[in-house]
Amino acid sequence: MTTTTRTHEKLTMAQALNRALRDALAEDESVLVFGEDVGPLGGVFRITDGLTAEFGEQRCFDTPLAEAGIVGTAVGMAMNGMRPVVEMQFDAFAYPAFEQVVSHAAKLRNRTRGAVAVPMVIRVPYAGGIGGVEHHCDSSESYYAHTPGLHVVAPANAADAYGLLREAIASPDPVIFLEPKKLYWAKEEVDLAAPVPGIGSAAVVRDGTDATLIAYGPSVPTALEAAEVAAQDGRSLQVVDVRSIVPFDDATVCAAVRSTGRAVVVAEASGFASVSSEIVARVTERCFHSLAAPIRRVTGFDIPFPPPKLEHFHLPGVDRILDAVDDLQWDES
Amino acid sequence: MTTTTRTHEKLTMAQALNRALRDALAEDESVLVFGEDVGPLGGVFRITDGLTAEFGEQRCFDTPLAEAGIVGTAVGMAMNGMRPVVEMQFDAFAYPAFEQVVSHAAKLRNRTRGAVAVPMVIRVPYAGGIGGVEHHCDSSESYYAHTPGLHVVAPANAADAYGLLREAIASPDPVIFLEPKKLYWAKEEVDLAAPVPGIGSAAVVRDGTDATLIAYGPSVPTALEAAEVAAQDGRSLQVVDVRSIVPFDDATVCAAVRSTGRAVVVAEASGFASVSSEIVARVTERCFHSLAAPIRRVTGFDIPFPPPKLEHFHLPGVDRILDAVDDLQWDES
Amino acid sequence: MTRDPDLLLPSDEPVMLIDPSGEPTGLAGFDLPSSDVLLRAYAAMVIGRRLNDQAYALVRQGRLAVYPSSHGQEACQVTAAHVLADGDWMFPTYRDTVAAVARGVDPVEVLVLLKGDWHSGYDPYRHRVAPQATPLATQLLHAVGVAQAAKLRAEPTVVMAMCGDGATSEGDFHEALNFAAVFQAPVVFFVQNNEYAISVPLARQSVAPSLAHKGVGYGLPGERVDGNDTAALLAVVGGAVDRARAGEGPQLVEAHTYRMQAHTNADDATRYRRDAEVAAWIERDPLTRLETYLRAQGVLTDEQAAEFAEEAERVATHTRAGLNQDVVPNPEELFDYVYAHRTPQLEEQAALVADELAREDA
Amino acid sequence: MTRDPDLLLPSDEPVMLIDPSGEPTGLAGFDLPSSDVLLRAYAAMVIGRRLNDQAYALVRQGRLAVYPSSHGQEACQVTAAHVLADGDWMFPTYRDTVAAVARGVDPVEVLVLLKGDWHSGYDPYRHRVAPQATPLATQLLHAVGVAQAAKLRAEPTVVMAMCGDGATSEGDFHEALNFAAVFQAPVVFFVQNNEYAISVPLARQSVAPSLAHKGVGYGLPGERVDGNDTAALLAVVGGAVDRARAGEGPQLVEAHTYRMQAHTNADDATRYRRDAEVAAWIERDPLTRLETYLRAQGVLTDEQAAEFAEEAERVATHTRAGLNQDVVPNPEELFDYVYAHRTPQLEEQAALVADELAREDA
Ligand SMILES: Cc1ncc(C[n+]2csc(CCOP(=O)(O)OP(=O)(O)O)c2C)c(N)n1
Ligand SMILES: Cc1ncc(C[n+]2csc(CCOP(=O)(O)OP(=O)(O)O)c2C)c(N)n1
Ligand SMILES: [Mg+2]
Ligand SMILES: [Mg+2]
Repeated sequence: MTTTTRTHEKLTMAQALNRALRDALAEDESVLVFGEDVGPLGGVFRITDGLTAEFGEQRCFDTPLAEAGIVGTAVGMAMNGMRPVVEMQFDAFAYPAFEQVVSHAAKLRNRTRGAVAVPMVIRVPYAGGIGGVEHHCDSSESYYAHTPGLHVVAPANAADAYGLLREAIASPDPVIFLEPKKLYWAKEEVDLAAPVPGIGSAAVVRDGTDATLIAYGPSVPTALEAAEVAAQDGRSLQVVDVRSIVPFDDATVCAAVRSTGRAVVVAEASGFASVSSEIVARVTERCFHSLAAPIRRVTGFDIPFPPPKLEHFHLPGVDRILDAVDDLQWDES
Repeated sequence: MTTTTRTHEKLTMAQALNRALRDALAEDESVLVFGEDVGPLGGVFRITDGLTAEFGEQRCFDTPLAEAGIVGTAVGMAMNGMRPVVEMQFDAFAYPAFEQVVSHAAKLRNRTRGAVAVPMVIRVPYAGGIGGVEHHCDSSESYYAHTPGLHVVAPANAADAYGLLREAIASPDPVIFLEPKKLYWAKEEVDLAAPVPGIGSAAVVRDGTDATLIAYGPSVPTALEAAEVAAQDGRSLQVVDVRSIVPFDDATVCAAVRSTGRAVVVAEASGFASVSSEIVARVTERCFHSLAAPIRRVTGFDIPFPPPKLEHFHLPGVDRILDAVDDLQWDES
Repeated sequence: MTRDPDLLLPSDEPVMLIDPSGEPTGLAGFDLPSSDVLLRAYAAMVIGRRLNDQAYALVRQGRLAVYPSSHGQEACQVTAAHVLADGDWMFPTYRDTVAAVARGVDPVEVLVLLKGDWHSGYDPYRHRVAPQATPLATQLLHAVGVAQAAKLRAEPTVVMAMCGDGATSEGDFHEALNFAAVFQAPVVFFVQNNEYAISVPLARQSVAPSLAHKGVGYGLPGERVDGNDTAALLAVVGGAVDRARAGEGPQLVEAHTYRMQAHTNADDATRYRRDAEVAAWIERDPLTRLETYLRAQGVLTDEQAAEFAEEAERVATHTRAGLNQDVVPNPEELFDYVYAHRTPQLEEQAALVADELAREDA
Repeated sequence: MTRDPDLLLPSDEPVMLIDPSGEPTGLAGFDLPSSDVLLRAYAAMVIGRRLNDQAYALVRQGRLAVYPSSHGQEACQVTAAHVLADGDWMFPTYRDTVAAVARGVDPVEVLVLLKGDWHSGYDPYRHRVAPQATPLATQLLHAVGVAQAAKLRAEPTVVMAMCGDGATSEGDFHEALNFAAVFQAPVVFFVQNNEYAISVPLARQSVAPSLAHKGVGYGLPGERVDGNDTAALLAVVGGAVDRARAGEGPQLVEAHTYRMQAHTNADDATRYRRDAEVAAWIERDPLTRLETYLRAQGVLTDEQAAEFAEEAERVATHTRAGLNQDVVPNPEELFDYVYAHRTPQLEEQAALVADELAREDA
């Protein structure tokens, strides 16, 4: 992951997202930001900090407390020339809007044979690792990824956060934008003028030859850490950041897996019927004869997200990833 | 699939379901049936036909038109000693209740460290094949299967429909009960006194030696038909009816796949991040070295459910299944 | 905007300007619409009735899968369209075919949904008519969004957001009314209370004094009107549109009407209501009422009535012809509208279908 | 059950029986609760206030992750508990710690949620207190279900369903009130309107004359009450409970109160409201008001006041001690409550964790 050094700044992911919103609001009159507490407060994570002050109440505003209402009115606004960017306060609080997301945002273009586009972004502070109480740490990407008509992206660093959010806002289609909460405050060099990673493109973020770790969002730093530890043990792990869950970048991911012949998928969400299942299934279908061992998954368990004191048992960690790598039938190969 | 001949009757799946509700209402005072139009009308598919007349308005009744309301009050009733069995009129009309299903029905037991059980059944007329207009033919099993805390079952014949519904109503946990709409009217011998298939058990419904078709719900008859056609071409296909999606019967399914070394998963739902992805992933993980070829999927495409005149292009059919079987690298083995 | 509950509560009885026998009631506070306006509405109602009955017949003939008829609700249907200006929007439900047609959409295009060729058959931007909504009450939020977007751009658009009595029980109804009220969005929520939600009578849906009494809880005026009295509908719903356009915010209007036929042809209404109930409503038929009034006023002549009937026949013929046309569906299209551009995955899947078709042809 | 709107609409002003200076208002139509009842409430409020402040301090000390305080809302909190009988149920939110404690739940068990040991720390059946709800308004439907189940079995249970002003905007609020009204379920919907939903003031949440005006739209009585006047609360909310128990159906009560502190310790209220606004509400403190009245009546003596303070200190000490106890969490439990019995998949996953732990120990 190299960043060029032209217009670089040191930003947290939260700041990068704020910057993306600000730049989009400044460049395009039709962009609107709304949701619960996104106005004067700037959102509970401060991602919309200062936007009402800078762009006025017409462009960034609080709504009544109702998620279906937020998504549903955003759909209507998108039908009528706007580009709404809405915030769901935490993952699980997006569920009341599920019908609006799945049956309308995702399907209106198809329903109208292409006549009605629904360009909108639904931002979801996402996943765990912050010691949040119940409902504040769900990983909901699989619900959305399974729903045709939605794009689903999850940045893992500040630069991608900026680029992908700009791209999501510019997209003619609805985008579920998953923001890994635990990465909000990590500071990094960001080149705001760098070419934006296209929605639909994965990135090889660490080279390696023995096995491939496939991760996205909050699991990417964990995977990188695991690769670092493995390197010390003399095992060379490649890390792929999926970045765009839908559309999925088969080419990059499969090329990576073919190059090593072994893979582990890492994700926080419960594994059953999930994005991680899909990655295992589709990569296996495509790379079967290049695989020395079945692809392993290191995911959250098939349990409700645990209480704060127990979340570290649930979340994929370095040790569990390395155990899975050890399990990739090295003797037989 | 053999049925013993003791107390058998010829019933459609719709009648078998009606019988299961009636028997449960008669045997257990705490069983309640409610939802939209389930009272005097007997439901739009007549599954609750005659129940209000037989058991009174206190036991089977219409509610206001609000799905979150139906599921949410059912959760409360289950907390307070009842066993509600509610109907969502069509798959996509369950989405407004998503939050209540996912954050409450599924999680209350866990939330209360086991103190509060939520025994309830959510019946969902399910999937396509009936020429229904938009929103009437979704396959939503992946959303529920991905959600810890729910059992998810889908019968493929009248006998299992009766047995599984009785079992679901008796279950101490919430059960999503998926009723394949297109099979409602298929008549079959049913032995009402036969042992009930346990939730969690798959069934080998056709023996075969060359490859295994893994299906559930509406896709089981299609898989059986494909096996029949293949037999005429001299290829022997085994068919497994998954029946219980959660919990999943790894033992039966994996034993079947190991016995043939090849498999195709068949499901109507869009394939991406779905139950079919999970089946491919978990069976591959467990049976990798028994597999002569990667497991194939024949699923609905990653598109919104099509309009009636186009649904046959979308739904897994015999030809597409046989194409996938042909693709299982027979030459190399 | 007012918060005075007295100004937000509906009148004690539904507003009626012409009674079921065709006599003006002389109710104070409302002007009778002009003869021109009423005559134009009547003509559209004659077409609407014919279209309802034609569509119903087309189901029996297997040309439509199903038809939720608005027979008996034509006064509401036509009013919803006629009170709007060109730049306004309409958000109809599956039952509001006649309303969409009265707004200018070709009935053949409207019926594409129920014919099964596609989920919606018309371009929503052409007549500013959203696709007919199937999931209940969900479209009301879209209507609020469309209205608010227009308001933010200072456009004079008003949005007619339609739903049935049953749909008022959904959470989305609540959220839509509240968002509209807080935003002061130019929306008219027009509830056709036809006494039933499929089999469920209004008494099982709500025990409120009336559905119009829901308005005050959001700080928007609720009014109720005789839904079979075209004059009262035009006055009340038209008034609500005017107020919304003038920047006075959203309003809720409940029209008391009746679903004369079963929910759809697939439904068996004898399971839940008695013929006598239906018969009583025949007395209140909206077409008869308006016709009697217009004839008494000397506004409607036999010649005109014959012209209207002919025009209705033309529409019915056109509809029949359109629906008898068998469209050969193109499966490639399944992949074209999911996103603005096909994803690589959709390209693969489309190729699979193309390959299957090529082999079938070969 | 009545459908007369006049009987369903709230009074013009919130009911107040004792004014902010501690004087009885003499408002007709309501009896002042007895001195005993008021004194008991006062004692619980003193405990509640102490507990609120103790919990707040425990966040600073890192023993609690976060605490949504009901400082300033203690009159509402205590009333919600004191008007209930043993067999009744309470459905509190995350902010209603003091209400749950006033009903008898051990504060240490209540605070388990915010300590992070588990999602809920008490057995809901013991005191008939549902787990504190986090997703807004969702618990109101559960409350209706519990009430309706009791009603079907002819049990005399009444359910206290609690939520905030912000939560009234959610669709589930609407569906719960409507289901309750149509079922005539014995539920009291008790809305603590504390003027804010995190940063969003009531004016952005609703433009209705009052939240109590929502009742009429469901056919249930709405009433509003000064939420810092314990006497009025006991009279109005208690009256609603009595009517529900007598089979007269559900009711909505809006209590006007104020969130004296930030939403939680994690919140910065200076971003959206001014100190002057907060200061004005100090004048209306519910404890001061009741204390002044009780002292003026000669009901509360200095000795009693000292006793109450001591009891509050005991509760605070007990809470501190409980929260200072470090519970060693057992990861095996993660797999035990997902279902009545572990699935084979959960057995595998639990085994994986057990194996990891065994290796760590080794
Ligand atoms: C969310 C949702 N739930 C259920 C349905 C199934 N359904 C279709 S029409 C209908 C009744 C609607 O009644 P009402 O709102 O009064 O409209 P009407 O049909 O009388 O015009 C129902 C339950 C649906 N379309 N959407
Ligand atoms: C469905 C849902 N959406 C969003 C949230 C996040 N949230 C927690 S508290 C809160 C404000 C609630 O305000 P109100 O109902 O007035 O209660 P109060 O906190 O003032 O007691 C919000 C938005 C949530 N808990 N649930
Ligand atoms: Mg109706
Ligand atoms: Mg509040």
